[in-house]
Amino acid sequence: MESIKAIIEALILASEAPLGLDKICTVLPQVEKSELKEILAALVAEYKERAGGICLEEVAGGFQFRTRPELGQWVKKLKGMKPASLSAAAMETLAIVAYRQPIVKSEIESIRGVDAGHALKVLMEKKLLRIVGRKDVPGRPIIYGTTKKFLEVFGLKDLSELPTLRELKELNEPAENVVPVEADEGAVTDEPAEELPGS
Amino acid sequence: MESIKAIIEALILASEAPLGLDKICTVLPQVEKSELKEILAALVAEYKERAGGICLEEVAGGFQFRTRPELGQWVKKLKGMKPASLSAAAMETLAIVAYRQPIVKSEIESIRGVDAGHALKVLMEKKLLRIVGRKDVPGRPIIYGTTKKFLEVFGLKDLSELPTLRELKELNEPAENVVPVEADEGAVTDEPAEELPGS
Amino acid sequence: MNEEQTTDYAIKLDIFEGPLDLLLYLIKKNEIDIYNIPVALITEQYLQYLKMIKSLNLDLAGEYLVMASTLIHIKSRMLLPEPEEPEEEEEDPRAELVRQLLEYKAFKEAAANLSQRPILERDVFTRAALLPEETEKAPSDEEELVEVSIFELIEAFHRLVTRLDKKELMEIDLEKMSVTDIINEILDRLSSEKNVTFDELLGEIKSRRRIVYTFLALLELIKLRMVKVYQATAFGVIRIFPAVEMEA
Repeated sequence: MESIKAIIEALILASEAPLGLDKICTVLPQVEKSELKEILAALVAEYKERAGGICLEEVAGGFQFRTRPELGQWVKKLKGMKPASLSAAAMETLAIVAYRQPIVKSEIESIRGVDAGHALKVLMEKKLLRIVGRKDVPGRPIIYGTTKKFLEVFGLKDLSELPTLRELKELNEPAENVVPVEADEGAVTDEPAEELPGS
Repeated sequence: MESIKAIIEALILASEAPLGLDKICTVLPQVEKSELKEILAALVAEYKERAGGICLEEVAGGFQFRTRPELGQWVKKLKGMKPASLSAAAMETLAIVAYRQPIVKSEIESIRGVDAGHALKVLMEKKLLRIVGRKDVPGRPIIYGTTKKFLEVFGLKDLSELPTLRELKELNEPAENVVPVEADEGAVTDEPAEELPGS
Repeated sequence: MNEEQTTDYAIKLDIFEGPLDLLLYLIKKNEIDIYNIPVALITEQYLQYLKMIKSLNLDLAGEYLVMASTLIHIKSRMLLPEPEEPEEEEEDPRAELVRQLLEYKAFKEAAANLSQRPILERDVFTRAALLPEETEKAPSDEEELVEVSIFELIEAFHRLVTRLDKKELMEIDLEKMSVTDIINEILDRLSSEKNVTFDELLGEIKSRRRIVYTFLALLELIKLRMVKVYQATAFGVIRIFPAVEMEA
């Protein structure tokens, strides 16, 4: 048991991408999958408890050693780099694709209200988005989805880990909030509404 | 002391080359060199004692996390399964064949301007390209085309799903929507101009 | 509009992500309830903003103007007198806009949440150094996997064609892709069957497009001297043979 733990640790360190359970299984076919799972959980807990500079995290369907988020500034100082951040347009586009995938460009644009071409290009170049196919409608537009790298970059185990869109839930609970306003009230006046309708 | 140890650990993990003491000093100028030395020695000892899959070693004038040498065979087994990526030359060659097939080597070379022999060999080995015949001209050069595996790797149903250059261009140039818009409401999406690239 | 307002808007200029973003800003600034937007007020402020952009000679994306006309349209609808007897429940003219605003707002917040996560290469880092075993050549299995995306493929092609001149560029058009597809189909058929007829190639789908493309594909193959085409009698069946034997 103890040495299997060591092997798994070495495999995770040596792997360039997050190392999936299936891959560990292929390397160690003699060990039960359930046992491997237990060992992995124990390892994650061990690194967490140790609270050193390294943590073992489950991202994008695999395990990976990462530096502790709180120490990011020091690493940046070492690497002497400017954080490569995404523009607001790219972030919004990414969020829409993440929650609404599979999705075509025109759908993204109708949500954001502006052209999404450039943002899509940037996100594809950064390998955060990928083409997943074509929609079977006239023009056969390209369908976009997120990549494994997206999960890696944002430290997500899988897409189900994305927080739910609270606002949208409210929106889907229909009618009562949105619709029934007297047609003339508030229409002509320039005053901001004073009271919030019963929400 | 404890948190400095964590910082050093994170720096070592994230460093591209073995991390030298001098570099650590530049990141942590407020800490005495002698203290850093002590912490490093303590870290090395800690990993050694733990006897896990990872060791902290001093190599080439710096510190680096490595897999424990005894576990090398397992790591090799894992690396044997690593999905290979394609070189830029292979990628370009593959792209030419994908879009221009059926095509012979000399045509590929006239587009790329360099010898394509090696790239073709690699792509054939990876079963992304196949020989579809020979051209009935002097020398009877081999004609190349893509394979079923090519479609699988790129997640395409068939070759007509390959994105067109026009679609790429659309992503490159955010639609030029400066000013003149008729008062038709709501329509936010731009219809892509129906034109060939380069015209 | 007074001086202060102008500056206020000017500062905001490039931080708006589009008309919806601008509207959200105006709604927040005026402390307006999003479910009960005073359209006249918002429209006026919105148009002031557009006017200011124009006065600064900045390019104004068309979407802003589309939204302006939408706002004006909503405003005019809200001015219409209420029908005496509302036959059916009439929808608030603002409903669609509110829906759009709420949806956009939700995603804007989702985007902000995403940016707050520990992001790789910004807040967290993975092992960056090459390990000794990585410099050795990995033993290759017979069935090697490949991990590349279709976007990389077309990017590579794009790089190449931008190096070519315009004349060559013109050859690579939309049609070419589909013809290529059919060329491959024909070659596949010919490698399993000794010969095929033009009709067999067309198969079930006999659209105009299909016929033209199949024809173009054949011409291409003939040009490449990869197939030979025979016709026994005038108006007879066109039969296609491989010009040379196929290899795997």
